[in-house]
Amino acid sequence: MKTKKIIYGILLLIPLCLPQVIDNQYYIQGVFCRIIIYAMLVASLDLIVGYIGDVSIGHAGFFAIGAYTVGILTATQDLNSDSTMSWFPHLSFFSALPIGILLTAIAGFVLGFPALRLSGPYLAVVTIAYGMLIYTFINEQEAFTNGTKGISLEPLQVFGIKCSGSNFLYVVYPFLVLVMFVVRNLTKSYWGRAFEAIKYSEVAASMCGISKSYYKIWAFVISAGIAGLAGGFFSQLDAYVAPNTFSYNFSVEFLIALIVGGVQSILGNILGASVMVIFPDLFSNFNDYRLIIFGLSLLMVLFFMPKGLAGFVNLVKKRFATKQDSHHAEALSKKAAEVVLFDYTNAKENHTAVQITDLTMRFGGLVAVNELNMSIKKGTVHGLIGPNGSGKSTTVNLLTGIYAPAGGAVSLFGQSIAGQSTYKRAKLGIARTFQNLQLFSDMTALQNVMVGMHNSFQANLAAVCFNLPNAQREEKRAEARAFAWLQFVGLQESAFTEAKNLSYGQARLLEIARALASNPALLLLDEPAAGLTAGEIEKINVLIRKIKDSGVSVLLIEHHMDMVMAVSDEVTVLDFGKKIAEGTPAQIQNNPAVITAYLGTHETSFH
Amino acid sequence: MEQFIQLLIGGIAQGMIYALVAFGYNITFSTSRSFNFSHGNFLMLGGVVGLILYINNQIPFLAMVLAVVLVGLLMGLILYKTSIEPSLKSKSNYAWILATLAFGIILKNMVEVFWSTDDFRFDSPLGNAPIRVMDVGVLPQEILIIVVALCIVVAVESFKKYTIFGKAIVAVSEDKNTASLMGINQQFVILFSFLLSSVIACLAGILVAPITMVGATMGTVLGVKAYAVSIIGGLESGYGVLLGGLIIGLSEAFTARYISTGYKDAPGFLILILVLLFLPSGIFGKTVIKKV
Amino acid sequence: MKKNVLAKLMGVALIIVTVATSFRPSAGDPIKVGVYGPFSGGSAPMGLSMRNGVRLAVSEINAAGGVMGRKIELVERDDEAKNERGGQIMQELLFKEEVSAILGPINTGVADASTKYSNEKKVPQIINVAAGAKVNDLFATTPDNYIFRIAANDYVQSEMIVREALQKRKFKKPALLCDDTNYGQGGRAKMEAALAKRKITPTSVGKFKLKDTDMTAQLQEAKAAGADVLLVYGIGPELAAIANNLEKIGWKVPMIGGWTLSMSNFINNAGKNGNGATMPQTFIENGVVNGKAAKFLAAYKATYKEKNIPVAVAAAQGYDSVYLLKMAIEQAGSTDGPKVKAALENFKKGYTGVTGTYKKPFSATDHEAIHETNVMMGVVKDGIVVPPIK
Amino acid sequence: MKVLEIKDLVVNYGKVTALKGISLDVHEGELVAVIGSNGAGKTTTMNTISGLLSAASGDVLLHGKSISKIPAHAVAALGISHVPEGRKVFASMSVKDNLLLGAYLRVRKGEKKQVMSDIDHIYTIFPRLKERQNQQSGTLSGGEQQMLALGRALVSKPKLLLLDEPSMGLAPVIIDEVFKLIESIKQRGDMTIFLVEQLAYRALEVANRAYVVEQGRISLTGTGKELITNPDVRKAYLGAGKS
Repeated sequence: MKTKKIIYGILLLIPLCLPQVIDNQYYIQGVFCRIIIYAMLVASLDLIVGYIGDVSIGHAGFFAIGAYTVGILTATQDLNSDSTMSWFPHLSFFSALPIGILLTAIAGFVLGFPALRLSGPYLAVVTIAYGMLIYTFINEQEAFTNGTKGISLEPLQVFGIKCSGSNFLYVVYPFLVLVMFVVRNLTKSYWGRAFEAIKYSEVAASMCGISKSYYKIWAFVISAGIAGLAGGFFSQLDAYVAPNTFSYNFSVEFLIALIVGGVQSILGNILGASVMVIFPDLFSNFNDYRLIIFGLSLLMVLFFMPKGLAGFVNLVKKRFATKQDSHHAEALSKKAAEVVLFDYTNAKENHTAVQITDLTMRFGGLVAVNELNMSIKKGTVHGLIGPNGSGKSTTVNLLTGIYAPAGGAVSLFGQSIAGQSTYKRAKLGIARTFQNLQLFSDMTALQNVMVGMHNSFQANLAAVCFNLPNAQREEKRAEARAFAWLQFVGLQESAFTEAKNLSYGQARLLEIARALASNPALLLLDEPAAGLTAGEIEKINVLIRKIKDSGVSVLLIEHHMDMVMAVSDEVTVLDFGKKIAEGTPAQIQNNPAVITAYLGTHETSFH
Repeated sequence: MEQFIQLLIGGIAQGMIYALVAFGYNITFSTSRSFNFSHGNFLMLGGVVGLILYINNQIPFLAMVLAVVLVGLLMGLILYKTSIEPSLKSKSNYAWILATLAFGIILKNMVEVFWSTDDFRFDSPLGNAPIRVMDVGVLPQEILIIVVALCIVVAVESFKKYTIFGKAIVAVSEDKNTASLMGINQQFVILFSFLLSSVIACLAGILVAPITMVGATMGTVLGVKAYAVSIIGGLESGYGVLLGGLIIGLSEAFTARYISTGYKDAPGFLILILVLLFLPSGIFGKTVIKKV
Repeated sequence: MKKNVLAKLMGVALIIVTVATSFRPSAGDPIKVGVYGPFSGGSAPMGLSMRNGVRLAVSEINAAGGVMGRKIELVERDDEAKNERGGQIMQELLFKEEVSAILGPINTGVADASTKYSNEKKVPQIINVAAGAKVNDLFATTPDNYIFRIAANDYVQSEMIVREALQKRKFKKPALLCDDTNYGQGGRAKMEAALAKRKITPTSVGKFKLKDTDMTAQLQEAKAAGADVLLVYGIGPELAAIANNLEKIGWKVPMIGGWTLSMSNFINNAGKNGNGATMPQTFIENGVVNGKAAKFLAAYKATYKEKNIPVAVAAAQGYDSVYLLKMAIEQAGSTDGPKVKAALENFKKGYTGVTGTYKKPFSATDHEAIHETNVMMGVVKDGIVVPPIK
Repeated sequence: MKVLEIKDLVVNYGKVTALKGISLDVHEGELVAVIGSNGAGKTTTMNTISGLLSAASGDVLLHGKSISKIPAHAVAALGISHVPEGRKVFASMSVKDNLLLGAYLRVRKGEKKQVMSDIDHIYTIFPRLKERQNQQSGTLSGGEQQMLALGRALVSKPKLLLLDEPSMGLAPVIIDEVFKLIESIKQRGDMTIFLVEQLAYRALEVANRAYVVEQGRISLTGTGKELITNPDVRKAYLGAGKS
């Protein structure tokens, strides 16, 4: 491992030798540096588009704020003698750059708020509007920006050494490595998993304790910050900034670059940026037909490489990945042997895990849950059954805070949880599975479980971004623990399989493992056996008993009566949102009201 | 006062142009959850074809309109077959965005290479002399734009409301599967919506041509502004585009006159952001409750 | 763990090296001259007319045996009117194609983003359209200045516009209306300065964006401020929108503005509403007097089959820029940058071109070929630009 | 004569095998019910017949001809009308428009007049729909929506009527009404009916024959009367229990 790191370290240094090998400013500064700067911007866009899943067509705006902040702060009067600018702070490049990043990050923070409520084409148009507003502001604030005429800058010098031309590479390249290092660490950490979890399923993410607002806004702040950094360097590329560069079209081009390169991939970001820079020159021999050919190539990429250029490369890479995974699994299983599961601290001395009082929920005129009273005893399995549409799932959604009740109260271990948002209830010890699977489909089984462990992570953002030892240790511990959970449900063989490639039965088990990983005191299982074979159902029965024996209280919603009857200590039956029966499984099976609800008419009427 | 009315009429005309283009997004989004990001370039093509036939080759106006409709149908079909259908099948969420953008790049540059990069005058069939009432001048074409835009929106909305095929379109936008249980071919409905949207774009091209002039870049800005307009009104609300168009058109006209010409676009975009903060699906949009 | 990033970076590096080695600069007989400008997009009519002018001159020169027996080879690049493309293209032309001289561009922003590269590499560049680009201003920071221009710059134009409006036609209350590009706003600033010199402030200063078609608001503002003349700076299509909107709101006010009022897309699109628009011109297609210009016009129309040159000024300046370069190379006896620059600064022979006769177009301190004496005012009359009625 | 025949039908829902080889047949003029608890595969069967889902293997035959590769809208054109689970009325459209869409294919064929009188006939069966004919159907009560869904299917004059869980989410009184109606449609005798229902006894009361599905397989079959008294039916729903 160590030697590998050294080899890679040396490889990373190679681009710095390029100016010696290719002594040509065009390739080094005109092409390579440009790719580097654009790649940073594409990577920042990737955080939003690839990881968060929102389309932004306004990143040119962030880029502009970075470029202009550095431009204004470093400009000299000499080069802008005929300008309308009245303020020349004459800062050095490297003191202006952090200010640019900061201002851009603030702009990202502002855009984060609409992003919480909007999605798809609605959010996309807001990003366009946002970019246009930034553009207009820069264009009009002539006293600061010299308006449309732009700002000419001195060639970059650091400690008196000329850093323009090919030397510019020495300045920007380390930052590319830094940005990619940070983006990689971030996206591979619990932060990145939180981003992706929100993208696949906001509800499932919040049930894992992830606050959508917090992570989404941070994603916009970080993305904007990186765009600002890239913009700062861009101002030095041609040592000239003018507003018309940062147009709507520029944002669109970066979006194209990202999709063509392939989302969620650093390689994709770099390839996309390269396409953007190299393509026009590559095709310049086609002269006026150049853009037609460009458009056709885009369509080709789309149809033959739907995951972009990087997706294509990854297909090749995957063939080598299997062996590594098995090594990794071996190492993890050794560590997992020492893990103690079920060490939760949430359970308090109380005989009632959940107390539901007069709970009511209405949808329009429909009363989905009607003055429900019910309690779940600590350490028991409580079945909740009823015909379709009787209000079972609504009850679960009320318990988890996805819906706000019209009336009534819910308390958890004697403590009221009314008004708490879903992710906070998750922190208090509620976990659930979903009737319609809500797995994070492009993540591996192991990663899915690690999302479930979200609340156990403590490393701060800086530690995560720079992969500091505490973050590394934490990640490794979490990995081992997640592996132990997979072993618990019997999925250790599939630890590195993407969730979407699991069989249905495995996926059901994975949902249970993910829910357990948050160390819940109360586990809500919403139809865990739906669609499973008899053998698979038996596995789940065994699991539920094991979970119960460990002291976790379970609320089980299920249609497979064999299963409900086999594992429940107590069963509540709902019909039309009302409790129609409650008791032991045997009592329920012979309850006439239950039979009517299920089979239509009272059985005895035919005898 | 005359100034005010003059601005009002100009703003309304501009707004109706936006609304008509926006309507094209609206039609396809409701049936397919996707739209043509290069809609503005379809408008441009309509304008260019109209110019070549009507101005350069002097064919009768109505014959030209018919030809433009045919071009719209053809382009809609090509777009659907090369970009939309494959993208809707592909698993990527971004495929349709990239595909329609690429299609637009190709279209625009074909026009530049094989026709011209220049902007050309398109004489209004109603003449270029403004009608003057009091001190307010109105171009006949502006009145035509307002009338035709309203007519097209009302006609299409009525078509959706009163004809059986129109109702089928509404049914597909509401629930594809159930619609197909009624015997409605949803693929055909989606294709139809793209054809209709393309035809409207091409017609809009000849309609706005006397005001905007005709050239390869005539649709770009319109396309983006109209996107904003369709969102303000609510992407799934037909008549919403009219209100959205008025909001943007009038805010531009009055900002330019009474605040600053440089900030002309800003209030429209601010309104857009504010509207969406409070009404995330636009003014007339339906908010869908997602069931877990 | 870092290997993914690393492998990827290496891959990119490799690609670049391969690309780099596959494009060896071709050494050989022809003299390579770079031409860049917008050949697609909204500014393309200017770029294409300029390129046509340049191509015409080059084909004439090559047909006549070239320069010092060497043919001229053009390397054409489309900058799409994007500043950042300009910077990249200029580096490509200079360092990859290793051209001996550069002609263009059209857009002021593109020029300001890219001219520093020719200065650094000491390759002469003749700007043949961009009126707002810095040329003589560059002496302040780059005493060894390789940038020349054959186009009426904003100072010249503004001064002539203002003089025409205030002195010749005795207007008192000018209103300014300029587009929000580099070009328009540069003109706006220079016109304001020229007015200030005469102790006049404009009654209103309006702005419009490219592709704007409704100028009612801006014109109403100017009208309300009591303006008696409109000084405009923009390009053809939007200027035509101004003329048409004037007609719409029923305000008869004369328009005086930059040379772009002679673009065919202004004249055609404004129609009769464009009549009377007055602008400084280096070349008037319909007022051609000297033989060279007549020959140029005939050749241009024969070669490109165009009824009217879309942007005649750009074509003429493009044409002349090639001949100026040719003469300088011949005088220097070399394509060596500094030598050509020296020759440009000190022409032994005068040059009679399409845009006029230059005894000594440039000097060591003045890289502007065109001064007020080379420029005349043109007036739009029924679809063509004519010299002013004497 | 067999109207509908299903042979060894296997259907995968993504990775779930929802149907694991189902065979059944429906004869002309019969009312055949499929009963079973939730998640047993009833709706999947229905959706595969009408072409909303495609089969992994096996076949669906209508009058002896395979329809398993035909898209839903074309299946509808063959005279199959499917009242989907959860009613699925077009909520934003009026009651009248919903009925009209039910007869979409007939209207396109130019039978508009005939359709209008058929709609009037539907109104005589469901007077409440007539009262609300211009109301948005999303604002109807659950029972009214079920009536509408039934009416919408009837105006297409199907040869085969597929009813998917007509009782779902309805109050018992309304369920009575719905089943009375199904009974009367059956009595008319011009339609073959294939009914999927969770409320077993309700379905068995009206059915000529029935199949019980459990976990994607048919576990029992017989006439409606036979199955009503069969204790295994109850087991299929409430489980064997510990007792």
